[in-house]
Amino acid sequence: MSEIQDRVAALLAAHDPATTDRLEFLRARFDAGLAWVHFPVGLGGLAAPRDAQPAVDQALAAAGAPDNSPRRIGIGLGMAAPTILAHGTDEQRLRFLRPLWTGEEVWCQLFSEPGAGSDLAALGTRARRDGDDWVVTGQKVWTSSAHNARWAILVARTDPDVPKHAGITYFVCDMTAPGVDVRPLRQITGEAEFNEVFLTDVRIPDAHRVGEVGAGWRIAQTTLMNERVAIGGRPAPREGGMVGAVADTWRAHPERRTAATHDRLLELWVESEALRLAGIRLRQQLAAGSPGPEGSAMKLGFARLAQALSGLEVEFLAEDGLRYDDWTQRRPAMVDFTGRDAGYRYLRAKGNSIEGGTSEVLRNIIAERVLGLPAEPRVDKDVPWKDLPR
Amino acid sequence: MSEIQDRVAALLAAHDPATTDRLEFLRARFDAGLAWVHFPVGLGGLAAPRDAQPAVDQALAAAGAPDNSPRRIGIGLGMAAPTILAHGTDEQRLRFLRPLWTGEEVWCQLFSEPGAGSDLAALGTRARRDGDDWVVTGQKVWTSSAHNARWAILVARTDPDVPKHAGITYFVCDMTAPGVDVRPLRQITGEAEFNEVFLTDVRIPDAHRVGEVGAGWRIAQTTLMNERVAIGGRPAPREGGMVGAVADTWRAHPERRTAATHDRLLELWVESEALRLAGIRLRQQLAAGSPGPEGSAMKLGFARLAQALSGLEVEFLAEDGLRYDDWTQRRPAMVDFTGRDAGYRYLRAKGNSIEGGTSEVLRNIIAERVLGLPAEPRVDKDVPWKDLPR
Amino acid sequence: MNLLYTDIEDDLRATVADLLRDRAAPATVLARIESGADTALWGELARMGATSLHVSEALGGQGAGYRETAVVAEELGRSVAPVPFLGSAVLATAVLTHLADDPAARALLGRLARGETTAALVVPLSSWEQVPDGRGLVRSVADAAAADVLVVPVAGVVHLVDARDAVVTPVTSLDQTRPIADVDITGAPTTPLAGPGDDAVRAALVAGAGILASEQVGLAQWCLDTTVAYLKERHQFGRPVGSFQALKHRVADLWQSLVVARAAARHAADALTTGVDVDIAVSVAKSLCSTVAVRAAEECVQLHGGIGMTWEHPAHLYLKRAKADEIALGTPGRHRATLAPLVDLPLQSTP
Amino acid sequence: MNLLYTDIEDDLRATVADLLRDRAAPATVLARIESGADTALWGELARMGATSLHVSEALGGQGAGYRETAVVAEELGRSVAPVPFLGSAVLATAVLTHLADDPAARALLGRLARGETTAALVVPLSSWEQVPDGRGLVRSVADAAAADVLVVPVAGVVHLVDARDAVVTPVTSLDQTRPIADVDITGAPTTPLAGPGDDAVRAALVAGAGILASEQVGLAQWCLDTTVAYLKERHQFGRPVGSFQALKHRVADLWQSLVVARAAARHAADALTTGVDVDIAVSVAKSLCSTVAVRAAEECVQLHGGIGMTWEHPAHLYLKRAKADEIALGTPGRHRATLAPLVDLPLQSTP
Repeated sequence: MSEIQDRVAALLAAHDPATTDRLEFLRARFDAGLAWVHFPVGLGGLAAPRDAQPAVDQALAAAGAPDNSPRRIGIGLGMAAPTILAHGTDEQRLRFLRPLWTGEEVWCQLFSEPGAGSDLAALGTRARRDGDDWVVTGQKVWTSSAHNARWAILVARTDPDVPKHAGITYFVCDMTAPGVDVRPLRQITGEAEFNEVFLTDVRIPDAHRVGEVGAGWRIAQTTLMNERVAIGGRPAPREGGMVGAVADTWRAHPERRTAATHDRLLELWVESEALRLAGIRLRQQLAAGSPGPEGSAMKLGFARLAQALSGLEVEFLAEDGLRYDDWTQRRPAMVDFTGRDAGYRYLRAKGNSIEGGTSEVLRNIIAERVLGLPAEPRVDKDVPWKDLPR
Repeated sequence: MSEIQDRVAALLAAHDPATTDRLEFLRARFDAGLAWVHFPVGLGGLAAPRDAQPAVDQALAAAGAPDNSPRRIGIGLGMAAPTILAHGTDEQRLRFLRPLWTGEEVWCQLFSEPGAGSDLAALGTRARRDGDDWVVTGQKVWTSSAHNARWAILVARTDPDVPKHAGITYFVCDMTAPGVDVRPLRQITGEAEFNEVFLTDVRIPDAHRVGEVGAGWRIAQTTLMNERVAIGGRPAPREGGMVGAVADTWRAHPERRTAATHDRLLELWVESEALRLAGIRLRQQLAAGSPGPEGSAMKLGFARLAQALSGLEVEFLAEDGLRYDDWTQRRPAMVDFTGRDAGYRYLRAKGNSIEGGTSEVLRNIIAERVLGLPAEPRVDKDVPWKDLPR
Repeated sequence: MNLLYTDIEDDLRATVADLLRDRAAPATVLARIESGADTALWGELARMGATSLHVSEALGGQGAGYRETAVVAEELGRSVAPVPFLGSAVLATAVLTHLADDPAARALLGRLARGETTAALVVPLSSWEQVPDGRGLVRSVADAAAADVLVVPVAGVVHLVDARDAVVTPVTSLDQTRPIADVDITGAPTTPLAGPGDDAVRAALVAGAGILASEQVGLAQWCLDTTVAYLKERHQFGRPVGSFQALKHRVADLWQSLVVARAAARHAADALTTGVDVDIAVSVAKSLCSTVAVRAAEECVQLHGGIGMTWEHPAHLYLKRAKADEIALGTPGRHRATLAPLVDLPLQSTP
Repeated sequence: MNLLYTDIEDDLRATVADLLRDRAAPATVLARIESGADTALWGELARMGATSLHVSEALGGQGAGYRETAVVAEELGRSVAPVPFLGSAVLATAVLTHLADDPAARALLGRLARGETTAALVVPLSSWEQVPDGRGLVRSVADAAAADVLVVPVAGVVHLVDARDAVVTPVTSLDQTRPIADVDITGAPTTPLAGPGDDAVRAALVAGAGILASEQVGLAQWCLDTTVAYLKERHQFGRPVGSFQALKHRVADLWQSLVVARAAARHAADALTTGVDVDIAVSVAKSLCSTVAVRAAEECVQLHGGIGMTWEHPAHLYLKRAKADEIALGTPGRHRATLAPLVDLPLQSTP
């Protein structure tokens, strides 16, 4: 630990945050192994325990050092990086991880398709080998940051003649390549927070394949596992998030209060507080080295409460609940679930039980993997992908 | 219609209710075709429309005539009779229907088994042919009135080598025959409202087989369809049933009221009133000759509301809700879901979503038969019964 | 009490449904969503008499009743067509029929019935029980932007105001298919109507709440039908998703709720027609149907998965309408509070 | 704030669980259900120190804390063992520790810790916030029939009464594994304890409610575990019923609720131990865990199908305990009402 502290001190001594260019500082931090200390030496880390990171972050922040805007590059940090580390080649790691971490290169994720949502393994985007390249054609959807992204992690079907899980390969796709067409996807809130991405004969060099041909499904699990942890694991202060917004609305409108809405609000307040405690307990478990499956409980509860609370808020506001702030189609850089008015909160919360794994899929996962209940009869396991009904 | 009125008048003239023995009157009524006017002539009916019955019942009741205690013999009237009429032989109809209707002979139903509840077709009670008889061995459960019954409708497996729906035969079983052992089945209320029936080498003459060998499943559908209609179709006045009991408790205890329980009670009151209206609407549809599938909606709603209301009542009663009237094992002749205290109502209501088809099975039926959603993949359709996992 | 649809009502439904299928299919509604009320469609509805069903023939209407009005509302709920039916044909018209002894009211009823003009009742759409006063700014008024004549309660008297003389400011509505506006009649010339204004407005709120229940039933039915159709067609894991039992049970529960809600809505429409048991019937129906419609719309969005979250799928129009309807003319909680004394379930005992 | 179980707590749990598995398996509890408290088992719990964990060593107890008491309560909830833990080891003991300056209280605490005697707090089990007065008939007192000493609040002062001097009338309890009785101390000799009696009783009610939350978690966990096991083993339609998705989703939701409830219960136990955030933590936990436990027990009965409705299956013992626990020491609604001012969410604004 004291070696890490020494490295922090050395970094700060060599690059005074007050006078160093932001990007220069971030690159130096990466090169000092202080980006993500649990990563290998030479790839921004020191092969140290993961829990040594918070002290580094705090020390650097206290010294006025810039951070890498982690929310802006969440997909890169949370999904692309662990996958490339685990399954990429040395060349890929060296090429991609540094600008990913510094934020010089933004990443997005080309996984979901109109016909492959919960059943991602059914995806139909085709990649055909052509010399040293792959030629990719298909349609992806629900891609956030696609319009800002330099790179994408992509899964595509390389063999339609084998069962669906077996014929998928994992790639890194250059979002500036010819044939990549990003179109905003407007949501029920009016915003276009996500995109559709149309891929037409996009050439990807085989050097940008991650893992073996046909191993894409297993590799994608690394990505998705990290996504679910990221979504479920946020800590929050009491009344953080949706419950705080709704409680404030209650406090601001004594004239609208009724006994019935009072008890419903308190019920949801209690559940929100308990979910917050469950999040703290989950982090304590992780810190104690015994991670549990409770992350999926957090995500289920978060979605349900966000929807119930915002629904109550709109109803509570009555004549004000009939109004909306703005239907203009915008492309927000970052999404704040509670940042606009009650109507927006209500509509946006509907997505919480869909994005990052629907609540229905989560319940299946809990039932089978946590509780050990038997799987349903499967009709799609041993059938070549091309013969599946769709 | 006026022919029916004439018959009523003639019956009353020939058998003055004031001076005629009850049973004698009921037999005469049956013979006059006024038992169930939609039944055939000679079998207690006049082959008249079903909706001519209420006027007969009212006219006879107004004249002081006895009725046949329909609730006491509900299984006979509601299930055995329509099945025997539809599928029995002439001899069976003549032998069974008259004493069934007059109540001289009580009927029970030997359908469910410990291993065959929702999946009734999986039943394992075996019937083997032996000369002119069948020899039946097995265990039935959830049999009401078994201890009073003279006869039972019974489904048993006559061929274990064919798929489960195909190997079942339908019988009339003499409950006084050797090998029939009726044991009370105590419920969570303390009462023993139902029975277990153990059948050990019980001999049933082939003449008491209903329908063809192997046709039992189809015939049982007649029985069960009538059961579900019977359970779902009761009319009720406003605040009839559980909601009335709970509303009365509310009125009796002003000191226990809180704003939160108030709104919950009103919510359930509203739902109960609407369910009552749906029942009226269903009856109006039936009367108009366009029966719908809404009976299953009634049963689902009835169970849910009975449970929610009685649960609220126990909670509302607080220190009184901690008490129970009596755990003594009794065998009530008739069940009154709302007849005892709040604790009893709460516990007994738990059965409402199980008896007569679980709420889960009802939802499957609604989804597939009403909404036309596709069936789940079946693993038990084409497998011989003896090879099914259990 | 007749809770069925009569043959006449079935015919009326078919006629209206045909028109709406042609002119206000969800994709059509979605395409013109920023354009306010569909005045051409509104004119057609008026010409077929669908906007004056519960107005007596003597007053220029169809001489039918609220039962028939409710059937039209159901179909309008099913299509979320952007027409000022609630504001003009239900709320304003109900006030005017109550005050029909006044010649100005009678004249306006005739013009409304002939489709020559459109009116709006100037109260917040969320109003229930209390009659708001129309002086000063009145916020969140339904269908005001489409109205030629404003019907405004002021100090117990209903006044007519030419919309051109008032300040009508459209606001961004959560429910994009029933636009609201803020209205200020300060300084505008007004025509007071003789008769008990507050009673008329209260009766209109009751009628409106009862008719909204039928709109909610139609809306919920669309959501159920559309969801069921999608579940049959959408495949995941090599199966139609509608073969997954958890989803089946959810739509079965929704269907069950809708069976019950329909009975309540029919009862409210019947009670409004006969005048028997009106207050209880309306508050039962409005509180129940509000909840069922919101749940149906929410389930519709969820069970469509990602596509239900997109602007291009019409589900959101129904979600927004359902949520606004829940607030309109009394939230479920306010209707339950109304019921409490009517059904002898008070919170406090009266001494 | 530590929401995990410490190693010491895990060891304690294992010891108690072993004993209960041997001596209070559900079938055992069911078989002796009409016999009142299991005094032999109760004696063993006392001998292992499980009944005086939160009593300081100076007062003869184990010098642990409410966190450990909560772990025992969880295991007792999991077994619904009929022992007077709540009445004696939690409620009466909490009152006495509050008044431990009084020599009679101290002496009684020592006897309780050594398992020589059993006490009960004479308040209705449903009590919350208000301290009831013990004069006259006190109804629905938990564990009173098993008590040698009654702890009775009278006019702000806590009195000790020999149970043989009082009229203790067992009544038929909904929860058959925690018998209640009506108590009347009229005319009995009493020993008043020095110190703030009402404060002591109020603190005991808070501690009791917080500990009950852990009992409810243990109870709900048994219901979930038992249901999951049954769903794996029971076959219908040629499949384990646990492979049907609708049932899977229901137990998944139950598991989710239990994850959240456990965090709340642990927080309440931790807060009772540290004295920080006690009132909010306890009311959050008791209101949430009550609801989760009742739902778990109801789902357990339903998902067992017919067998869950039979006396011979133990599910009903859990249903009855869960329902009684929901009422005990404040219903969820009363705890929410307690929370409202504490978290600045009042119904009326204070001027």
